[in-house]
Amino acid sequence: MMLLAVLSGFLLALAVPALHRVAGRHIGWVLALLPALLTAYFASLIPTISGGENLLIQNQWMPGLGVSLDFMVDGLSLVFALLISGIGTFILIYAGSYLKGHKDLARFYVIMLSFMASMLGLVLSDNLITFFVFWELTSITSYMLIGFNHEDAEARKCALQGLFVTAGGGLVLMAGLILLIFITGSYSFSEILASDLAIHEHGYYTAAAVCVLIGAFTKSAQVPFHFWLPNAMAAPTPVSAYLHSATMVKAGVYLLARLNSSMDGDALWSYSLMFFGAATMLTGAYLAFSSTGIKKVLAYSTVMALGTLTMLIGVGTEKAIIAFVCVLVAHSLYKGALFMLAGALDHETGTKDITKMGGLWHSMPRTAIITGLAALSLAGLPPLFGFVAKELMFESVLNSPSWSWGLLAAAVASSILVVAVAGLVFLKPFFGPARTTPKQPHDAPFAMLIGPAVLTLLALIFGVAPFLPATFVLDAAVSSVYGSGVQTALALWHGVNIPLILSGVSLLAGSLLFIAWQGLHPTLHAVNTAGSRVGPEAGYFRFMLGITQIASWQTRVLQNGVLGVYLLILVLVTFGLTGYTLLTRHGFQLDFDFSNGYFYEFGIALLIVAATVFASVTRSRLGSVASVGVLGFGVALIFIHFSAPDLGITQLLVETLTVILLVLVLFKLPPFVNLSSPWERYRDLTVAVFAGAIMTLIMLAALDIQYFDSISSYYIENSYGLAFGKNIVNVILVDFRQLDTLGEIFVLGLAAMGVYSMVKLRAEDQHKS
Amino acid sequence: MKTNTLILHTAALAIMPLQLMFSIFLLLRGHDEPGGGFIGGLVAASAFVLYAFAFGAESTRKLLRISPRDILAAGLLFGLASTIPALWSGQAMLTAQWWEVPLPGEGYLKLSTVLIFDIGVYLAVLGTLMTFVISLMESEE
Amino acid sequence: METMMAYVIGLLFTASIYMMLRRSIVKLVIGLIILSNAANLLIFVVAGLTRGAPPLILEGASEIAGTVADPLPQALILTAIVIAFSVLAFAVVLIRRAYEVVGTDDLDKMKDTDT
Amino acid sequence: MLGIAINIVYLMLSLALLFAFIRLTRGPSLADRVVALELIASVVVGYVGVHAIDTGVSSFLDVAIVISLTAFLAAIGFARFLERGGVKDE
Amino acid sequence: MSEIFVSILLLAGASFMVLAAIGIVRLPDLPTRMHASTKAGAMGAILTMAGVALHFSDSAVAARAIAFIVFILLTAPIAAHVIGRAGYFTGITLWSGTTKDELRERYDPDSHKLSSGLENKTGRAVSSRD
Amino acid sequence: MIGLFWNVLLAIAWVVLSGSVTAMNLLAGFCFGYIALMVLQNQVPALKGYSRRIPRLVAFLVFFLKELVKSNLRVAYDVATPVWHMKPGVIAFPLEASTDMEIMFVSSVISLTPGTLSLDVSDDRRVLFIHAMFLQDEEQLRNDLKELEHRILKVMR
Amino acid sequence: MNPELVLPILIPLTAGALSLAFWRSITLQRVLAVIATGLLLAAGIWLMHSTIEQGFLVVEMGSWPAPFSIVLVSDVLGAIMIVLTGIIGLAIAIYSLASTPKGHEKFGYYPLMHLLLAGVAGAFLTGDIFNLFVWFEVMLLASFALLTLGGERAQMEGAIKYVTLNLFSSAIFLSAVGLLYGMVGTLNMADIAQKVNSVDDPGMVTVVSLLFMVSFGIKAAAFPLFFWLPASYHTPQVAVSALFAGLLTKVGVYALYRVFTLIFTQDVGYTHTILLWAAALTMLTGVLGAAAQFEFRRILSFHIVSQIGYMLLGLALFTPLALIGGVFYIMHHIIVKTNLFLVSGITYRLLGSYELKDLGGVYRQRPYLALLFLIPALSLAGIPPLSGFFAKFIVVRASLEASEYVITAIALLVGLLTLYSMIKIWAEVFWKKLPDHVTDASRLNGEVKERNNWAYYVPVVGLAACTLVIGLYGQPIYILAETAADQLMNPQLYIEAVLGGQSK
Ligand code: NA
Ligand code: NA
Repeated sequence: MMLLAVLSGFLLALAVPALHRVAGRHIGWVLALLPALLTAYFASLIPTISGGENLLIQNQWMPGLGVSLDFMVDGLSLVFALLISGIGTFILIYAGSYLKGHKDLARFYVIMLSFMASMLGLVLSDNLITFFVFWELTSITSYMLIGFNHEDAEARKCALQGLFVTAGGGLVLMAGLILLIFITGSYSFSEILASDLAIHEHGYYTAAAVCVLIGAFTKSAQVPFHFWLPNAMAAPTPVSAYLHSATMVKAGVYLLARLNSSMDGDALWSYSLMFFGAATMLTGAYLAFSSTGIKKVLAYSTVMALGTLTMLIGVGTEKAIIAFVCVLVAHSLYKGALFMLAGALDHETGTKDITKMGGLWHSMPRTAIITGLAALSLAGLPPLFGFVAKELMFESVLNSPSWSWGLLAAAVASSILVVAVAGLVFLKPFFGPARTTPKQPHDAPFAMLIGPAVLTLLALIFGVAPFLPATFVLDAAVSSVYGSGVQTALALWHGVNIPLILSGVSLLAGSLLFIAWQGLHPTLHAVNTAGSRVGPEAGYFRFMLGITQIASWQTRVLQNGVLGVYLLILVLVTFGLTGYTLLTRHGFQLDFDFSNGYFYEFGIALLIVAATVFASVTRSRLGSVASVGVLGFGVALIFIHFSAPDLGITQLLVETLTVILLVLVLFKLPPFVNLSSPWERYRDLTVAVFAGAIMTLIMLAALDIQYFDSISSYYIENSYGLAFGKNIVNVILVDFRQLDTLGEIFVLGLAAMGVYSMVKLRAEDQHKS
Repeated sequence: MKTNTLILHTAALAIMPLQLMFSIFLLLRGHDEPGGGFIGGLVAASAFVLYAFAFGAESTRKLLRISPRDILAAGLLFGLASTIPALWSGQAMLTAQWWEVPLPGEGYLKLSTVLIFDIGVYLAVLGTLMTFVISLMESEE
Repeated sequence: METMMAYVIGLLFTASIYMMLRRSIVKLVIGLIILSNAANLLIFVVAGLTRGAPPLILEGASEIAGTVADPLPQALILTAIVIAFSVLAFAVVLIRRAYEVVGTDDLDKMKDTDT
Repeated sequence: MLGIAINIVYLMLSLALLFAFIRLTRGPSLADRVVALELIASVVVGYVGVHAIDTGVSSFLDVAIVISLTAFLAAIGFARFLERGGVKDE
Repeated sequence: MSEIFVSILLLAGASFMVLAAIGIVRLPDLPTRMHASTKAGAMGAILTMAGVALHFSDSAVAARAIAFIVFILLTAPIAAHVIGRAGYFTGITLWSGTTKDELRERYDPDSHKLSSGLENKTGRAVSSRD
Repeated sequence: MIGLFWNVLLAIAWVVLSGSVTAMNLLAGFCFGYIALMVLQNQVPALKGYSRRIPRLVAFLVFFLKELVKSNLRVAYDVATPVWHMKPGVIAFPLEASTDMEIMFVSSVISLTPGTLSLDVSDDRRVLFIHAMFLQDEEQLRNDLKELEHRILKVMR
Repeated sequence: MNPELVLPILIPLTAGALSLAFWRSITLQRVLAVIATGLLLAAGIWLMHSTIEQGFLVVEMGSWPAPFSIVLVSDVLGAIMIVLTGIIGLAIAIYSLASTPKGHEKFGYYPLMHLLLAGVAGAFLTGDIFNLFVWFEVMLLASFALLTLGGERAQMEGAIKYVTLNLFSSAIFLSAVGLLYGMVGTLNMADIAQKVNSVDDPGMVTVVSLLFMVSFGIKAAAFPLFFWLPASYHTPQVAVSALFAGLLTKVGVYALYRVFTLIFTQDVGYTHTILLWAAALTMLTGVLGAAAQFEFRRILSFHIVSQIGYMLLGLALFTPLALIGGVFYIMHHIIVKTNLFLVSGITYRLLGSYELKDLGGVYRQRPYLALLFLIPALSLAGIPPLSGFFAKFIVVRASLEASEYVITAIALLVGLLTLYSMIKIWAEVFWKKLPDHVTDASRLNGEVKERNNWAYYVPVVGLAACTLVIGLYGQPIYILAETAADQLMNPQLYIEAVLGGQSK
């Protein structure tokens, strides 16, 4: 059942092209049935999970590799599963309307459903490797969705950036997970969580932790990898709402939360999380405030929320984990809603630039109301769930075991900024003087409003009655992250305390900032433009450019098209390696004992030497060919002299035929000329002499070594008796080792075919026809 | 310059049969003395090369009657065919099979897959070299 | 004599590599021929040289009396010679076609397919 | 007696090879080189004959026969090259 | 006894080879070098083979030696003729001591016609190869 | 007729070469020779009877060997001595031989003899151009060549 | 007697000879091509079945006893390679029905293809080091001829480099065989292994082993010996490129696997460390080479080099897991790389170019083709759950296990850059709009009916299915790789199987 639940998205994706033909424009509603059903299914698990029980469902996949399709449902994964399927339901409905009539709607749904399934698999996987499989699948589907408008070069570029960062992080994560497997000896999250191994004392811990952190940070857009997320807004709005705010970007945070109770215990873990989390929070808040495109504003505020989540895991107290879960849920609700609303605005007005909107309250009242509520949650104002979450956040930061004041300052600062951002999102477009927009605005259709409405409503209900979600799942989620049972006891009103005062301060300062925004905006824009030249995104581009430059440099140097250089390298490597090995493993030994040769044998050797040298130095091409013929005669004489008549005959015949072939072919070729410079000739000569010297040394060494007698005595003894032949060489060729000869005649045949086609089949002839 | 001479033409006709005969001699005797299919094939090829040099590629084609490519194919198929009897009798590929064919009078003619194989080599070498030479010469013309 | 031949073969390798490194394709072919000769000789020499005792069972005899040269390397070299010849024939025709098609025998001018 | 003669013959043949090779290197015309090559083939035949006697293995004679039947083809090839006006670089 | 004959034959053969080799180095132009080398070379080979035949005194060996001699007698002059002819027609320079050249004057390099100089005389009809 | 001649010759050559004189072997040689000739059947010109030629052949061989040794020595002397005695030149030698085979044999034998080298035959096949090394006495040379030719033709006709 | 061990060589040889005999009848050759490669695949499966059942199959050629005969040996690795040869052969044969130009068919394309397969199969099955050389040459000459078939200028230029560098490799191989024979007096690999490993002072064995390493390294296109590959692989017609891409370099890799697990294990610390750095640099230079390319097949060619690095890494680490990874990688890569080349051929067919700048709009017009590209492309980049992911995962895991952190980092970086390259192709060929300067898109738009269209797609679909199966149903494949690695780690089993009672 669980397996089906996870994979159903993939299966449905396969059916989309057919369904699209049947369902037509209602496709969104039809497809949304699946996530709706899944939501119901996961909801049905709530009683079990909130009872403190974890579900473990096991399926085999590749047991040899330790890969299994095991799923684990605990509080954390259930919260995520509910968010994914729940928000997914509305996104699918919304997209049907938002992309109505789009030529690629079916393709959109294919990828979207695949993404949803991957995301479910990611949060539900118990197996580390399967988890990673789904993790990478979300990166790829995300890539496909960011680049959905693929004929737009900018969209392709942004998609690549997102993929490159997340997949790069993914690879590091893979190493981290493998190390984790080494440390724990287990492939299963549940086993790792259940064991009381002191992971942080293991030698691999640091490496594993760093790898996991990098993986999670890239996925969850933590500083300095945050830059890809705003660019991912090139995707259609439903994608931004779903992947890049509510679900996928939280995968990294999910992983951190998942592993927190096991990985914690070392300063590296918590300090990294706190530091990068806080930095991300602040950076996100500032950038959200200083942007103008409504989707960018929302994207940066997502960055801020992701930073907050990371920071809270890092703080790691019970309160902080409670705050973490609440921020997670609150953010998913309001940000999903706000993105869909932003899409509605864009859809209706034809622009994404908030400076070009104003006074839309009149033409889009329903949109305005929902946006207003969602913005309240964003700003962390009562009575919405965002308020509850923010208060908890302030409180846990205040009580942080370390860095409490620094974190608090960052939290308040970003809180102030986010209030202003909420103003930008809500007040700026809907109030103030009306402006002319590219399209005549009117309220968004029902399908586009139902999702935001429901999500905002949930935020409101959860705000007013926070004990509801808490008892159902949040407690369980907190427990799974914290590692032991926790009762959250959430409430909207805690009386006047420091967090409330801080909220008040934030509201006040944020409002002032919002008012000042108009004036500040040009300055901020200038600052950001200047900053982008040195920021991490600039680093990304420099990295990509660097790779291209190194690549083309390497290609210029190594793959330069000059055969001589290729061969030079080959020769140097061959003889450098073997020479070095000979020197170190055996030793050089020169031997000048020629006493066992006869003078005429030296005569033959001299002939070979002379022919070779002359063939190499002569400027006469045909002289060279004739000299090669002499070389052949010399070699044949060696064969004959040392008891190989068959070889002698063959060598002579082949030599004659080689000369004939050369003469036939040289007919068309130009005479020798010295093409290379003297320097090149000396260089080549040096290398060639080196190669020859090493070969000689190897031979001299090998001549002294005969570990075993040759197997030839068998052939000599049995040639006549068993194989009925007296010419043992021939018997070997046609009987003992006939397969060699069989191969050899096919080599001949191949050469014939090759020559025939080269001579007869000409490119020119083909182009004519 | 003036090409082709009467002397070369006539000599080619006289020498060529000697070469061909000697090539067959080398082929058949190769199992016991220097020679064999490869050397025999090369000598046979020399014979046709001589003819080609004297009379040109076109005439050599006519003399051969079948195309060098077909000689090559025949050689390869002969080589492969020599593997079949062993497979047929359930032995490992390339296991030599010997048959003694009784001749009228006394004596036996020894036939073997080894001989078939050597003939295959002979033909393959001949076919290959003739392909080289004839196609190259034709490309000059 | 093996020692002497080791030097000769070293020289053959030197010459062949030097020729193969030249830019003219004709020299390349000369280098290839020398290279195959070098490799064949190497096998022949390293396996040990035997004077005047070819691995033939003489007429009338049915076995070898005394030592003969090792027949196995001879068989290998024979195969290698044939293969080298085939390859060489191919290479020779290849360079001619390359010269015709590219219009130069300078290898340095044949680098369109890389870069 | 025969042993001495054989050694002398080896020496003479080596000399002949050397001289022939000198002509091959000097040229000046291609035809000169080819003539030298032909002579080297003949010397190899002589060498093979002496070697057959030296070792008592008559099978080496086949080498000589093969040379006699095929070595002249190289000369014919070169001549053909010249006749067809091949590029002269000598 | 036969050893002596064999030795003489071998030495004679080798002498022809050396003679040919000296000739090929010393003589001044292609045709004269060929007079020395081709024929003397072949002669040397023939004598050596005769020695071989004598040495083995075996009918099979003798037969092969004879075959060799026949083959060399057939092929050597052809090679000589072909090279000499090609060398001559591609314009090698003849030795300055060359006294006469009856071919040059009867060869028309444009039409590649080689006349006999006897065309206007009556004679037997030209028989053609059939 | 010529076919049969060559065929028998080839068969004998086969027997001689393979060194085993049996009827089977002769038959085999005949067959292989037949194959070899079959290949050539369109090219070989017809020749007439040959039985008379064996004694003439022997006579010719003796004469030829004598000439061979004589002229070889003459060339050897000139090569070995420092001063050139030679007087080379190209002469036109009118041919008596008329068929292809005759011309080929005549020119080959002339080429084989040191001191003379056949260069080419005129287009009308009536003159053989010979490079001679010793033209001191051209008439004597021409006479010697005539006799050589005559003896060859006697064997062949 | 196991005929299934002989058939993978005999079938393509016979098919090659018959195709040559049927030179004039292209129809007959086409039919024969499909039948023979189909039979080859069937024989491969039969062989795999028997090998798994019996452990090792050994046939002594000519019935002469080993080590005097040439033996054919099949272990699981060999059987795997034969099955892959069959799969690729069949795929290429079918694809060729559509893609091969008429002129090529008339000039021996099919016989050359069969004989290439025969050479490859022979190399995979032989248990004799010199016989390996012979099959290498069969394969090499077939590849020479296929590479030049067509006679285009680029083919000639590429072929000169390919031929020269491979001939150098062959000469080194031959010399190494000679030296080895001089020392141990045998050619049978099992016999060599047994003898070499009983030598007290194996210094010279190591020297010779390096000659083998260099020679096979050239064939395998390892750093810094790979230059011939990117210079030539993109020049012939695409079915040939695909055939080369799938099989040729893998023969070199296989040979390295064979000799450096069976024979040359006397100085692992030295030889395999050299392999390790060669592997790392191969991965890196290959992938960087690809990054600089903007031509479909050139990118793919450089990636062959890069992926060879992963396979070598498996061998170099020389642990059971690493060998599993290496074998897995080989299986995965052969299928995936062939498929990518086949897809490039289809896009070429549609738009007449391999240059990325001249391609575009394929996703819009042919979404299913895009999917067929994505499967192998993402698999190559190691994206789960495709075959390449598991391959990379095992190798990375093995290198981490061996504490080779730098190598691991390189392997991961290369994975990322591979993804970058595949995405580059995807974005340019599939996502990008058809460039304005492309005037003839009639095929892409489906206005022109294509000849034998199905023959283009059947192999691509089939190979993509293989990729999916290896990924999604990987357990049997993993077990195969595990068995193969297990056999490789225990050369004694091989030696006993070949030499029987004679082994010490
Ligand atoms: Na040795
Ligand atoms: Na003369």
